[in-house]
Amino acid sequence: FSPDTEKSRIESSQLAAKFGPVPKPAAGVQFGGVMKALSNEYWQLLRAGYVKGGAKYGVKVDAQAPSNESDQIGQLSMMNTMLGKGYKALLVSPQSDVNLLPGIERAGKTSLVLNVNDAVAPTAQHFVGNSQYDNGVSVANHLLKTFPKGGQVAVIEGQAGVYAAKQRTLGFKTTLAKNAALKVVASVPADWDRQKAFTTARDLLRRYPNLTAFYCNNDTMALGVVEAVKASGRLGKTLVFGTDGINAAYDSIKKGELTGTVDSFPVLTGEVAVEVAVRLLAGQKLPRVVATPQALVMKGNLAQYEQFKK
Amino acid sequence: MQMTQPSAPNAGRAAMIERLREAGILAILILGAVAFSFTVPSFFSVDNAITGIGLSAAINTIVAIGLTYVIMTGGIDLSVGSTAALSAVIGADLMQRGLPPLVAILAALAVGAVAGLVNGLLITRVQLAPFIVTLGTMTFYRGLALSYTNGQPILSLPDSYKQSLGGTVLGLPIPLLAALALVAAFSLILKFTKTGQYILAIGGNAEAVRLSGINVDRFITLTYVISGVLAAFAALILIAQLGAAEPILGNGWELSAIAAAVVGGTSLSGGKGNVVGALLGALLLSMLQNVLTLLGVQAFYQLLATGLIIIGAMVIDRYTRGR
Amino acid sequence: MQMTQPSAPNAGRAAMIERLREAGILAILILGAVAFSFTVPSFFSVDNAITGIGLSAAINTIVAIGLTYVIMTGGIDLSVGSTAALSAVIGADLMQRGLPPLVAILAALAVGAVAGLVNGLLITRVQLAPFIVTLGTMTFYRGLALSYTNGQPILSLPDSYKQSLGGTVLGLPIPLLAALALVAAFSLILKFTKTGQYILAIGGNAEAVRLSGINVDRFITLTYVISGVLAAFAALILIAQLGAAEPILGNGWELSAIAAAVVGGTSLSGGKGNVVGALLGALLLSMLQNVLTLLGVQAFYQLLATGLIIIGAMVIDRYTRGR
Amino acid sequence: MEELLAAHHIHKSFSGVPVLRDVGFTLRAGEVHALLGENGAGKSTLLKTLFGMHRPDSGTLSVGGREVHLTSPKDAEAQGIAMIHQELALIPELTVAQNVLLGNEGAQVLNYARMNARVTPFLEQVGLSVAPGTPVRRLTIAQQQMVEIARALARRARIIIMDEPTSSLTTHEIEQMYRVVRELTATGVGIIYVSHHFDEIEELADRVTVLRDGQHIGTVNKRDVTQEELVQMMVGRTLLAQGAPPDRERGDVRLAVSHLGRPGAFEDISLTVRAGEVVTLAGLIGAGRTEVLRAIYGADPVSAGQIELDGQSAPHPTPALMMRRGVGFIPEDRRHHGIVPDARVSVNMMLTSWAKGIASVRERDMARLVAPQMRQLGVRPNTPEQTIRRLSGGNQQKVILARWLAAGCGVLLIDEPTRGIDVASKADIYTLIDDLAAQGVAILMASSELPEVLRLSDRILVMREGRLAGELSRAQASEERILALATGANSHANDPALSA
Ligand SMILES: Nc1ncnc2c1ncn2[C@@H]1O[C@H](COP(=O)(O)OP(=O)(O)OP(=O)(O)O)[C@@H](O)[C@H]1O
Ligand SMILES: Nc1ncnc2c1ncn2[C@@H]1O[C@H](COP(=O)(O)OP(=O)(O)OP(=O)(O)O)[C@@H](O)[C@H]1O
Ligand SMILES: [Mg+2]
Ligand SMILES: [Mg+2]
Repeated sequence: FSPDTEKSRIESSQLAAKFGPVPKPAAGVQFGGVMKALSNEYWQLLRAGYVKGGAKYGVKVDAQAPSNESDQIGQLSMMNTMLGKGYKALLVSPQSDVNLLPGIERAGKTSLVLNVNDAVAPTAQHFVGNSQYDNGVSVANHLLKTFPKGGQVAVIEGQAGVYAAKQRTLGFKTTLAKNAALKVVASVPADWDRQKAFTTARDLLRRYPNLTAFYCNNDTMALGVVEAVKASGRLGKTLVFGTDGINAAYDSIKKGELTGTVDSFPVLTGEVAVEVAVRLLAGQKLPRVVATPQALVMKGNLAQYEQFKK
Repeated sequence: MQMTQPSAPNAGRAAMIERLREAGILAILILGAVAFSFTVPSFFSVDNAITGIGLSAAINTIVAIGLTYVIMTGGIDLSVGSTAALSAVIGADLMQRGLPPLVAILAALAVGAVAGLVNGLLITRVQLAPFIVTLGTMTFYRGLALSYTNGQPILSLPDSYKQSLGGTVLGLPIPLLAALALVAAFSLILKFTKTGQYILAIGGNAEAVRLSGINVDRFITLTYVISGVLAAFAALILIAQLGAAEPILGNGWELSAIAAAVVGGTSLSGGKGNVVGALLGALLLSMLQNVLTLLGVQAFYQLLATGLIIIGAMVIDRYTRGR
Repeated sequence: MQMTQPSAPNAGRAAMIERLREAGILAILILGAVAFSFTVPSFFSVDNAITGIGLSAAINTIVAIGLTYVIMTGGIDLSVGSTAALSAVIGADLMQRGLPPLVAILAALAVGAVAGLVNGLLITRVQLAPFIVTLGTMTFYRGLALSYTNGQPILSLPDSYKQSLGGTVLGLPIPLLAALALVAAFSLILKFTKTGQYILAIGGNAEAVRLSGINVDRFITLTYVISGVLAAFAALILIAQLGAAEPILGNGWELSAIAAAVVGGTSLSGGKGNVVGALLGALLLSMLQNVLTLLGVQAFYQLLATGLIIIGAMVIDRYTRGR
Repeated sequence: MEELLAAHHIHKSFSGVPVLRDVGFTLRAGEVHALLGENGAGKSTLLKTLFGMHRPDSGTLSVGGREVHLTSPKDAEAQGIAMIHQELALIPELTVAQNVLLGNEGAQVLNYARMNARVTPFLEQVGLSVAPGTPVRRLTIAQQQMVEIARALARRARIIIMDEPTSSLTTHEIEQMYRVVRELTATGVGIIYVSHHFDEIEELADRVTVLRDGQHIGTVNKRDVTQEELVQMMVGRTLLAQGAPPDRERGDVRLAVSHLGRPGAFEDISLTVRAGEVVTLAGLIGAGRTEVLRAIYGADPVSAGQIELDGQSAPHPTPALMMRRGVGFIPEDRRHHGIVPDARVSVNMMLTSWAKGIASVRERDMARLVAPQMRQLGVRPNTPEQTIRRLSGGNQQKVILARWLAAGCGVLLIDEPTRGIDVASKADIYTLIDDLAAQGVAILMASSELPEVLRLSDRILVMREGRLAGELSRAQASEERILALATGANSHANDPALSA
């Protein structure tokens, strides 16, 4: 199962048109959110979206997160524990493709499970989120358009082996390959870490002083790379793209430092996830994948997207 | 000689104090459980005990047993998580290629044994510091696991396998039973075999043991092999639950296992070890996590609470044992 | 007296071997650097040496100095990364509220000192194992940092601050100079002050030091305070470079710093420490990372290579020192 | 005479077991007050109480007539008390000078040149000729013991407690010690002196206090008593006088070592030991005896030479291999090489028997082997379940001996067999060694105690500066001849027996 290629798929913006207004849930219904972590702003925004959506549609959402991003058994235990609390629906964002599978199976009997974003549990019956693969594609397309004559590009990857890192990088590289003159000269991991991204980018800038652009698997790393670009005096000459669309990325774009970020609108995603769960509980037959929007946000189009930020 | 002192009470008392040390954590565990079952809704249920606490405690216990053995000799094994991942993906791959689960299980355990053997030989033969050896292999084995699978998870393990290690016996989940059985076995080995006694003694004074004519290197190596095999076994249990194996599995296992061992009374300077303590430590840590989730404590505050409770438990333990 | 053996030549030889130990890593460093400068494009440039290897090595060195002190007493400090994060966010927050950078710096260092003091007191007064105490505070301080900032990074530090700690003097970046100065200072303290001598002695035989009428607990506590302050200082340097302080900063610092210290010849069982070695160890690890990045080695193979090279370097070091 | 220190009605028990019962003790200025008693009688415990390391359960201490409450060694030092501990308490990584001055360095910033200069007179006073800048880890145990003494001197204490200061010194250093002690007492320092050697008591002591089983048996002026009377007070019975070794039947060569060497330690060592024979390595501190024994046992590598057991060569020996081939080894440094401190007495005793496969970990086997050994050697307290750390020094030594007695061996290497062992037990151990030899065990031992060497040896090999300086048969041997060979004093001319 891959949401990026799934046939049974609908854009979230089409939900109202196809299925009508959101039905009213019974009073006192509670949803549980099993987050990936809370130490990245992205997940905090998603959580804000849950709460906002909950208020909007009349359900209470408790979202919890394990204390770090790679505590897979911890997240599973957390989900198992939450299963005992009688939530009508669980909105889960697995840390890896497989770590929540037993939880999802157990939940199947009692409550609805939505896989929200990022890693994809193959057994998930419902998926809400954007295409990780497309995240990479949109930056690559922008580069193809902007630099038809070619150039050198570096990718700063997330932690080795993690779904989002793999898909974003793959989408980016596959798309960029359309123009052989645009070469990926380096693709190295920085483990989602700002400090590592900074150090790595400095190294790369020295090796490739005329680097055209960096594509980073998330915004935290992108902001570290921006500092490295600044320190090398190449601000404006070497472009930096991030992924996620966190507030700090918007600020940096406004300041003219970060070139762009692929915003996947976490707050909106959270709202949509709640909406989808409410609809499903009311018996509506939605497609398996509800795709949430994403967009490459840059200085030029920033104003138009900023409204989704809260 | 008529001069000998009445010694029985002395030795008896020391043994009692020793038992109190285990009892201290046990008491904390039981008190905690009782307190929580009154205050935390749905804490006290068989289901919560088994699924909420059991699985993570079982896996952590199994890894912690191996680390207890290693730590007793004065060593450390940081590579358990990577060893687990490597064994898991190789085992899963073999199953996917159609080998019978039993063969795959044995192969995975063998991978764990070899990984441990490499650690052990580097430590005893080349005489490198355990910390640095296992830090290196932690990275190396992870790299092996990732390149073996090209970073992809291995999905859809055979049902027969999932039922074998992931099933239940008499209503009790196999992981839990396996953990208990291993605790019992390794506890007994420690107490009632020469190997166990040597391992303990080596941690106390390796030179004295060597000069007693014992091949110290062999026993030290053995502890790393045990640690590797148990990490592999824990991984096999986990992937039977998950129905899939991935190369990033096992991240951070070393820290939780060391924590369980140390909370359970194993001294990092060697010479003192307690397998039952490792179980109690793992249970305590899992229970803590479970309660914080049930209470809906937010991630940041969970961190605060976890830190406080780990230290708090150790302080209580310290004072129940007395000065 | 003609009756005891002339010991001078003996002592001389041993001292030479001692120096060889440092020289071993130095040799590996130099050989590696020469080899890489022929094979890795742009490796051999002043700029690469200073900014590429320098910054990460500088930060790791500073943290590793503190850990060297702690480890010498036979302890361990896992909380350095969290302490760094906590000091960084508090310092950054104060600057954002308009306090002058100097005040914020002092406040951040004070936070580091208090964090270390808490570790030290729990270890010496309550007599808990250093590993468990700092494992607990590692979690706790991280929770504090996250809840203090509600998980958000603190951006846009004042330029004056960024230039102060992030700038250069005579073309050399301040982080590097600071690291070198600290290495020199803490090396000298170790060799030429009573405090340093006691710290070394405590690791060798704490009981004997206590019998000499020295307040052992005070010096052990001091090492944790030093470790906390240095972690805070490293964090201040880092955020000046990054222009932002985030509560998740410093993740994994403890491992890299311990690795640097151990590679540099500090023994985890205490009593032996080498601050210059910590610098060399940090340089070696950074050079390794730098080369792998410059070569564009793929993620999985980076892991393989890192593991291999760490162990390889230690093996070479082992054999240059001889049996 | 001025009373420096007085202890009245001291009671002390560990975990409910009384170790000191109503003990009184006084020390006068300028006297050497010897403390005598069997292993485990409570001597060290009393001294530790006087030094603030233990707090008495009841009883009072006064220093210079004023009552004091010592809560730590620091308090004791402030009262002018210094102690030389039974188990050496030096810091291996620090230099001799740093160890001597530890805690009394003066200013925060260390001035090595000044420190070295400051300690030089004390090193000279104890006759230690190592450079003050040498790390202590590089000294032999005997040298370390001299450093401990120098340390007490450097504190300029009025009261010096010496707990078996000579247990690993050779005759020569002991002479040195006597001189130091006399110089100190002449300046009014009071010295409490524990030793199991009556010749030392004879030489130094003014008064003697005897402890037995934690009780104060009596304090006497040495002039007024004989050695026999003291032994009677100590053990409650008289002992047989020490004699010469019995006539022994020698069998085939069991151990043959040829041209063994390791640069810097020893060179060209060749020797043989026959079944039923006791051969002793004698020599001064640092002559290399310990190193030779360790090398034969495979504990340290050698760079030249061969070892044969029963005519079969033993290439690349390791302790495990040698143990399996029937070689036993009792180390000199029991704290670092002998005991596993936190393990039980029974485990410490059984380690080798287990490895040999002659015993299991079952209680039955333990009971079969451990209890009789403890009884035979008189280990006290007679509790196999006790952790060995809590035993007195002499009793720990007995357990290490018992380890090899229980396991049995054809060749036994013993480094300082009776270090720290009381007179009564010493006699028992000599008898034991006689018995072993009678059973056909080949024994190679190193000893610094000349009477012991003479009492036990069939042949004596004297080492000097890492080489064999000569061999003495039992008939030739005398203290003077051994010393002459050991020091290289040129006495060949008038004593033909001393040619190598
Ligand atoms: N910390 C302790 N805990 C329990 N028992 C102890 C402790 N220290 C000493 N003992 C016991 O106290 C008794 C006296 O020991 P002490 O060391 O004072 O003997 P000693 O007279 O110095 O003997 P030796 O001549 O062998 O050194 C022994 O039975 C010993 O086992
Ligand atoms: N750890 C060490 N490092 C360096 N040299 C050492 C060490 N131990 C001993 N030596 C040296 O080896 C030589 C032989 O020492 P050894 O201990 O074998 O002497 P010994 O005859 O047994 O004397 P002792 O009575 O002190 O045991 C001496 O010159 C000594 O300085
Ligand atoms: Mg004693
Ligand atoms: Mg010797």
